[in-house]
This record gives sequence, C-alpha cells and structure tokens, in this order.
Amino acid sequence: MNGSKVFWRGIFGENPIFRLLLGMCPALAVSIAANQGLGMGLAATAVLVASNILISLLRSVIPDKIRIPCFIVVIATFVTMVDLIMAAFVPALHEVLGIFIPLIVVNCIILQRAEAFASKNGVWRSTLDGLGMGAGFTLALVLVSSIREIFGSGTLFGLDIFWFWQSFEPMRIMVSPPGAFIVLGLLIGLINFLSVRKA
Amino acid sequence: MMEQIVIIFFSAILINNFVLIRFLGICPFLGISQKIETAVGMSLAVVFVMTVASLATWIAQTYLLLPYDLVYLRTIVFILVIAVLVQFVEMVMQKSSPTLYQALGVYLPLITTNCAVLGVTILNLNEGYGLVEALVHGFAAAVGFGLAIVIFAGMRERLELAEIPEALQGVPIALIIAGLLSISFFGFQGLL
Amino acid sequence: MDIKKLTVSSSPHFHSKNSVRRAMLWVLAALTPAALFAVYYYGAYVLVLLLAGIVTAVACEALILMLRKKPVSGALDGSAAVTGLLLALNVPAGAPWWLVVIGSFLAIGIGKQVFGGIGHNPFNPALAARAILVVSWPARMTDWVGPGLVSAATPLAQYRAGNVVPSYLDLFFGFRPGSLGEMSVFLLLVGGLTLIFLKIIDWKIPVSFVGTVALLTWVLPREGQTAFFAGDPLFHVLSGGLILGAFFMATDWTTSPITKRGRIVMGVGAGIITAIIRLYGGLPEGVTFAILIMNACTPLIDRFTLGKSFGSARGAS
Amino acid sequence: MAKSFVGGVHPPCRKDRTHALPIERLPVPKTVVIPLSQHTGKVNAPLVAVGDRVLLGQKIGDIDAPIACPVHASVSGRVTAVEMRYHTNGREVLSIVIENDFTDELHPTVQPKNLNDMSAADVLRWLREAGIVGMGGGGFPTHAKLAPPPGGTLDTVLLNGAECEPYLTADHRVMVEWADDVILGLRCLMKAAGVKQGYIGVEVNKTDALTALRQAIAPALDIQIVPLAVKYPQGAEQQLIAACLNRTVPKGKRPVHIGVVVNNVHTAQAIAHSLRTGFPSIERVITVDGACVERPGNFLVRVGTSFADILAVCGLASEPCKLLSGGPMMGMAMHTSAVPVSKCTSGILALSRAESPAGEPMTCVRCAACIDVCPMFIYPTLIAQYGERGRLEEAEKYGALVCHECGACTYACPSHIPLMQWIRRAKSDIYARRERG
Repeated sequence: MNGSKVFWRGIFGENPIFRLLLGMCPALAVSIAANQGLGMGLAATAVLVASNILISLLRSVIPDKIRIPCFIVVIATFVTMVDLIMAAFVPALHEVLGIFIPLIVVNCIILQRAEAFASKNGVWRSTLDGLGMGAGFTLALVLVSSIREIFGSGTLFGLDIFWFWQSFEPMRIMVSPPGAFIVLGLLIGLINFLSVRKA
Repeated sequence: MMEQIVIIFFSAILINNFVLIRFLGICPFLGISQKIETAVGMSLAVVFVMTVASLATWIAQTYLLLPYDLVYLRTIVFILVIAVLVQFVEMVMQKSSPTLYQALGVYLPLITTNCAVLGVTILNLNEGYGLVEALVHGFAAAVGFGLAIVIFAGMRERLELAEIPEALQGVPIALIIAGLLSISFFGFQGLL
Repeated sequence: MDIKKLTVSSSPHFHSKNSVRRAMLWVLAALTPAALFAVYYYGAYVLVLLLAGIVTAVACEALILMLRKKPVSGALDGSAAVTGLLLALNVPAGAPWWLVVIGSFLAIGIGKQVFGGIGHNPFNPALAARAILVVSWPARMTDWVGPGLVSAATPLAQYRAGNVVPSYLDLFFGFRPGSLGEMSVFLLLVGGLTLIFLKIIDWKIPVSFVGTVALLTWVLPREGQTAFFAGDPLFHVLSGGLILGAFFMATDWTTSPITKRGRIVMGVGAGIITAIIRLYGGLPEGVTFAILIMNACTPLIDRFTLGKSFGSARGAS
Repeated sequence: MAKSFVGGVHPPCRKDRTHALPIERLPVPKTVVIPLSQHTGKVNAPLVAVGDRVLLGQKIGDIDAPIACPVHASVSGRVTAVEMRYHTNGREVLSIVIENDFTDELHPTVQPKNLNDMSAADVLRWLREAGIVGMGGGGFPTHAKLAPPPGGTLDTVLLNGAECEPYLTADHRVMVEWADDVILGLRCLMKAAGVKQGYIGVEVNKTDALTALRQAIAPALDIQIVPLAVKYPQGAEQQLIAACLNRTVPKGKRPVHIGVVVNNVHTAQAIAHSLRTGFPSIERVITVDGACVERPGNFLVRVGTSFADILAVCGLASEPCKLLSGGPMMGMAMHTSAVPVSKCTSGILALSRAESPAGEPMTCVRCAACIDVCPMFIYPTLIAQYGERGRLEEAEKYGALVCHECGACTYACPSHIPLMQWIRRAKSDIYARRERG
C-alpha cells in the first residue's frame, strides 16, 4: 500500500466513525455545534499523529508483553499536553469540551491505530496514517455536529443560516443527547446504504 | 449529607445516566449488548471496577497528586491506576469464575479503555466529591450503565427477529434505539 | 360431480374473523368519540390536526414501504392510521399543523419503519414521536388552550401550582384543557371498555396501570409535603393522559409484554413511574415517558415472566 | 356449571345441519380398500394374497408387536390387489383391495362374547383380536392404552364425548342412539383396566346425548357424566382430564402416568357392539358435511369405503375447495377423493372456499392471541419465529415439544400466520437433530 492510500483510506474507506465504528463517545457527546466537532477532531488528530510517530519510533524498544500500558502512557502524555495547551490558548473551547479532552486517552481510535498500525510500520507511514485517520475523524465529527447545529440551533459555526426564514423553529432534540444517537445512527445507515449501492 | 448522597445516587442512575445522557461507555454499550447474560456480566464487572477506581483515584488524588502538586499528571496517573485495577479484576475472575471469564474475557481489557471508568474518576474530581460521595457516585454511575446496557440487550435480543432494513442493521439501529431510550429517560429530568 | 382441484394445506382449516386490520379499525372507532369531543370543545381547527396526523402517517408508511420494496397495501392495514391519530391526540389544541405533520412523520419513520415496520418497533411509535416533539419544541407542546383557543393551564399544572382545579365531574366528562385526546375520560372509557370487551386489548395493563397510579398518588405525599395517605387519587386518575395512555397506548400489541404476568408488571411499572414523575418530577405529566420506559423493558419483562407450559406446574388447571 | 380448561377458542360449531339426523346405513360399495395401518404403531403384514377369497370379519392383516392392532375384511369377496394406496394420513400405505361379492358371508370367528366369562386379561386379548383402536382420530390401539404404566395402577377410565370439532356430530349421534352400548363399552373398559370409576365428558351443547347417557346409567354410581363447556379443544386428552378430573398430565407424560385412560365414546360403542355381535371393528359412523355436500348426515359405513363412493351417495352441489378427513381444526386436507374410510375417520367435509378462507400471512404483531388461547400454555409465535430461523434451542425452550397440534393458535392469529405449520416443522427439526445426536 502506498503512502497516499494510507492517508486517504482514513477519510473514506476506513473512516473511524462511519466505517470502523470507533470513537463514538466524542462523536456523540461533543457534536452539538460544528466548532466543537472541529475542535475535538483537531485535538484528537494532534494526539493521534504525535502518538503514532512516537510509538512507531519506539516500536522496536517496547516489550511486546507490556505494549498496551506503554501505548496508554504515551497517549496519556500527549493528551495531557493537548489539554494544557488548549486550556491556555482556547479556554472557551476547552471549557465546552470539558471532560472529553482527557477522555481522548481512552478514545478507541488512537489505541487501535497504535496497536494495529504504528507498532508495525515506519514513521512516515505512521504519520500519514495518523493524519488520515485524524482527518477522517475530524470530518465525521464536523459532519455530525453541523447537522445537529443546523437543525438544532438554526446556525452553522455560530452563524445564523436561516436568515431567509425567520419563523424557523429549531428542533431542540438535535442538540440534546437523544438527537446525537439518532443522527449518528441514521448517518451511518445512510453511508452503509450508499456504499452498498456503489459496490 | 445523607440527602446529598441519595441525590447523587439517583441522579447518576436516572437523570445523568452515563450512557444515555453523558455518552460515557458507548463502546461497550454497543459492543457487549447482544445477549442479556453477557450484558449482566459486563455490568457487574464495570460496577466493581468503577467503584474501586473511584476509591483508588480519590486516594491517589488526595494523598499523591495534591500534596506533591502533581495535579497536571492526573490523566496519566488515573489511567494507570485503572489499568492495574482491571488487570487485577481479570486475574481474580479467571481464578474464581472461569465461565464468566470465558464470556467476558475478550471485553475485560476493554474496561481499561471504557471511558466511563476514566470519566467517573475525573467527574468525581471536577465535582469536588469527598470519599463517600465519590464511592457512591462511582457505584451509582456503574449501576446506571448496567441498567441501560441490560435494557438495551433485551431490546437487541428481540430485534434479532425483526426485519430491519439492511443498511441500518447493527450499529445504526443500535444507536437509534439508544436515542429513543435516551428520550425515555428524559422523563426523569428535574426529578431531584 | 368430479373433483378437479383440491387445496391441500396444513390444519387448521378454520380461521377466526380476527385480523390486524379489523382490530385497528376498532381502535380507530374506539378513539373517535374522544376525538370528536375535542373537535366539539375546541372547534373545527382540531379536525385539521387530526386529519394531518392520519394522512401524514399513512402517506409516510406507503412511501417508506415503496422505498423498501414491500407491498404498499400494508399502509392501509390501519396501524399507520392509528399511530397518526394517536399522535394527533397527544398534542395540545394550540399546536400548529406542521408539528403534527412532523410528529407523524417521525412516528412512522423513526418510531416504526427503521425497525422493519409493523410488529418490530420496540417503542410505541406515537409516543416516541411525541417525546421527540416535547423535547424539540417544548413551548409548542405545552401550548395548552381552552375553548376558543384561549391560553389555559392543564389541571395537572394547576395542581402543581397549588391552584384551583376543575371539579371531578368536569374532569370526567372532559371540560378542561389538555391534549386533544385525553380530555373526556368518560368517552375514553367507553372506547377502552369496548376494546376490552372485544378482546382487542387485555384489561390487565389498564387496570394495573391506573390502579398503581391511584394507589401511589393517594399514599405518597406530593413534593413539599410530608403527610402520607393524603393524596387525591381520583384527581390523578381523571386528569392528564392517564386514561388515554393506559387504555390505548400502553396496550399497544407490539410494544407490550406477551405474557399475562408481564402485562401486570408493565402496568404496575408504568404506574410507579407516572406517579413519581407527577409527584416529584420536573414535568407535570409522566405517562408518555413511563410507557416508553416500560416499552424498553418489555423484552426483559417477557423473559422474566415466562410461564411454565401445561403439566410443568402443579395445579395448572 | 359446565367444567372446562384454561385457554382455548370458540370456533363456530356448524353442527346444526347434521346433529339431529339419525344415523343412516350407507350402501356397501363394490370394492373396499383396507389399509394395513389404521392405528398408531407398527404396520400390519398382510395375511392374505391376491386371488384369495375372504369372509366378512376375517382377520386379513396382523403383526406381532406391542403397539399394533389387526385389521379385518369389511366385506366378503376376492382380494384383487395388495398394493400401496393413498391413505387419509396423506401417505401411501400397503392396503388390501377386496372385490365385494355382496354375500356378506360371515367368518367363523365372528362369535358373540360374554363379558362375565372373561378375565381382565381375556378382555385385553380379545380387544386386540377385535381390532379395536381409538376412533376419535388418534387410532391408538385400545388394548395397549389399557396396560398400566410400569410400577403404577390405573384408577379411572374417561370417555371422551366432547366432540369439540366443528361440523362433526358422529359421536353425538352414537351417544344419543346407542347410549346403552356406550355404557356397556365403558364397563368393559373398566373391567379390562381393573378400575372402579368411569367418567364420560360431554359438551353441554349435546343435551339429548347427556339425557340419553343419564338414562342409560341410572341408577349406577360407578359412572359419572360430566357436562363440559363448549370450547375447543375440549376433547384433547390433557384438557379433557383437566376439566373432568381436575388432574394434570405431567409434561412429556401420558395420561396412564396419573392412572387415567381416555377413550372415545365411539370406541366404547364399538367395543360393546363387538361384544354383543362378535363382529370385529369393520364399520363406523362418520359425519359428511360442508357447504358443498347436498345431503349431509351421519352415516354408518364399512371401513375401506372410499370418500368418492360416499360423496357420490351424498351428492356434491358444487366443487369443494378442500376435502377434509376429520374436523376443520385438526383434520387432514386430502388431495384426492380416492382414499378409504379407516377406523379413525370421524368425518368427511367438503368445504367451499368461503368456509375455509385463507388470509394472506403478515408479520407477527405480538398481540399474544396465540399465547392466550394455547391450552398448553406455550408460546406459539416465538416457536414459529425461532423455528423459522433454525434456532431450535429457543423453539424448544418456548415449548415446541409440548404442543399437541390443536391449531387454536393459528385459528386465533389476526396476522394469519400458519403457526401450526411452523411448530410442526420446528418439532420435526428438533427430533431430527436429536436423532443425529
């Protein structure tokens, strides 16, 4: 598999949320508004790329038996860094994402990529994999959160998009927990349907 | 005090249900809910791990991180504490109940990465809970997780007989059920 | 006479007149008096809401069946019409028509067809849709009005606020604000008892549901009070959507337990949740959520109330 | 107060066309076809060959097996074939075809018996020789039924006069016209079983039968008449025992395990007739009815008479959609009228399309009607759904093997699902898998 394939499959063929069905928690929890989805996606991408690089570098050093705890320590370290950086530079977003920033540690995608890819591949390919998966994750999050924001708040990235339809009454369920489940479920169903049709 | 503990307890189960309202522990919720038996087993394991994790992390926070001014390391420390705990539970279960171990063996390591566990420990901190409150919260949150996953497993067992459109089979329909279940729990909002 | 073509089939060769369609038509008929009362009480606009509910439901059902390449005639089996009517009966008279249309669409789409259509939905579609509407447009779904569409509060809300509530007689005959279908307890009982008499619904769910609510609202003190055995059970039974829910929605075939004991469990469980929400919850009414939660528990209830077959238990006869 | 059981359905009775018509003897046909298996158990071996002359009442098929019962010639004449012929069970069975010579020459074994001269063992032996099997439809050899279970004793003989199947009135007419024979047959069964107490359960819609039986037993105390509610399947063994005796047959066991033997009233009458006249079981009463039949009624016919011969006498007003052997709830649909009446054929029904409507099956809506009506308290729809998906453990868990195939579930199902058919398949799948180990 060449490098560009490694990158692109994370976005389409093996999109972590829509195809691999990993990392559902943030996709559900912090997708109320598009900017949250984007912020969360970028934070996770940063951790993913960094941990992929480091684990790929250390892959011959880490003993096989305790590799999972090692991965977790590596990931936790980067998460702590991202957490502190975000608290310093984007405090408002940090406040909104709250507990889900430290929880990137247990985001299945990152550990799964470490285990399935970075620990078996070189630095360059692991970086591409991290970037691809991160981009796929971010795109999926932005898609889900955009839908929720548009219907649930009538805005997109905070901009009023129903200016031509003043009597529009947003569907509040979209920005509440049940809406997250239902939107994500229908979206995955739609993507399944489209990919079956294509195949 | 007593009243607050009761509130924490019911709130964590019904109002701020970890799975349905807080979105914590979605992976096991979706992954280990095909059969009621495994859902019950998983719930019991999670109840144990979450209660003990609440205790262990509270101790770590109070006697390690705070005195030595290491609070910024809490994510790393907590996840390590949880990892060790899960390893321990796995060993105990393997010895005491091989059948349960066989059923849950695959999923036990997953408890480490169950965000409900790490989530409850961080929430305990954020809410500034004392030891008892943290324990009750950890226990109740896990019970809430168990309640949701067992109800959910029952519904999924029944849906095995349903003619679900192909594209929606599996995770999509599970998410839709979870959404409707989440709405059902909205009735409890404002209860306490 | 020479016999040329004989049909060979498995016994039995007899069939009762029961059919899903017949039952659904009876449910529609049983709901009609209460629906007409709403038209009489609030005015002709209500008719628009009711028709919007039914027509949207049937049209959506037909459309989705067509997309799923299933026989479209299934949309006329009456179940979609019942769902649409129940949804419309669960909105306040002040609701805009689009609310009912969206609700009906959600009921059939999210509530029913995603699970494979009739017989497979785990939640009562009308109630699931109503819950979505309540969460989505809370103000619209609590736009209670009196005759002439003047703003008014429901008896349960008045009770909460400690205000004067309508007399038992007014409550019984339905002269009070509320969702379209929940007002006339009298007419709902006429319809509900007819369905019980025709064995279309089982008495166990409504009786245990209403009984539990009556018992708990009598025994338990309401929020802010301490006296036990001082409640007003009759008021609680006659107000809100209890009778509509207990007779017409908790008894939904597909979403209620199939075991006899399970139906009692369902009724009691729904009663407990309703009473707790009404007495202590953030919402004045809890019937919708109570039934939805018991719908979710139905597979578990079925499983744990499974009876023994004939000859396994002593004294089975 | 009429006794009954829990569950069940109320199909329309449709007995008014025939219940008041006296039993009529039908002309004896030119040829009879005697299937060598008219009972539950091992198939008989033929005792005659093509070309042999047989006499009326002569034993023509028998086999040495614990559960088997011989068959006899129902006419005198010449054997023209010993070959496979369609039977009312829908399969081909080795049968003896006899060309009637219309002399009705009696076989020397046809001799009246005296009950007082016989011991219980004698009665059992004679019941077998006389070819007595359950005439209600099951066809279980009566002598085998009367054998007490290992380590147990019998205490009750129960006669089944419920006749809960719609249309059928043959048992009803037997009880009305031959009440004395029914009682005599019951006493004979009680003697063979060595029991002191007999019961006859009769549905209350047969008032004249109840009166006739009461008159026939008066003033004896050893026999009780039990009026039963009109409900289907009142005549099913377990339900009849539950209603009449308030006893429950344990799951997977037969009535003998609780000391009860159940026999049909027509069987009792046949025993008495055989005792008095010496004739083996070679004729029976059948109900012929259905909207397509011109002249419905109850007819005494020789075993081996083909459905076609009987329908020719009764006349068909229109072409039937279904031709049933037995009642509409448990009877078999025939694909041809060239099948013979056997000892356990209780009726011939030529049904029009309107009488036996076939609804389009749809999805189960979980209304639980099938569960509410099931007299065995099992879960028909779940058995059907799991059985259909090959999940036999679940099908068994929900009671597949408990089912005695009364068909009440299918009757009641508003979705028109052929539950009975699915349950039968689940049962045979479960048994097949057990056999494979």
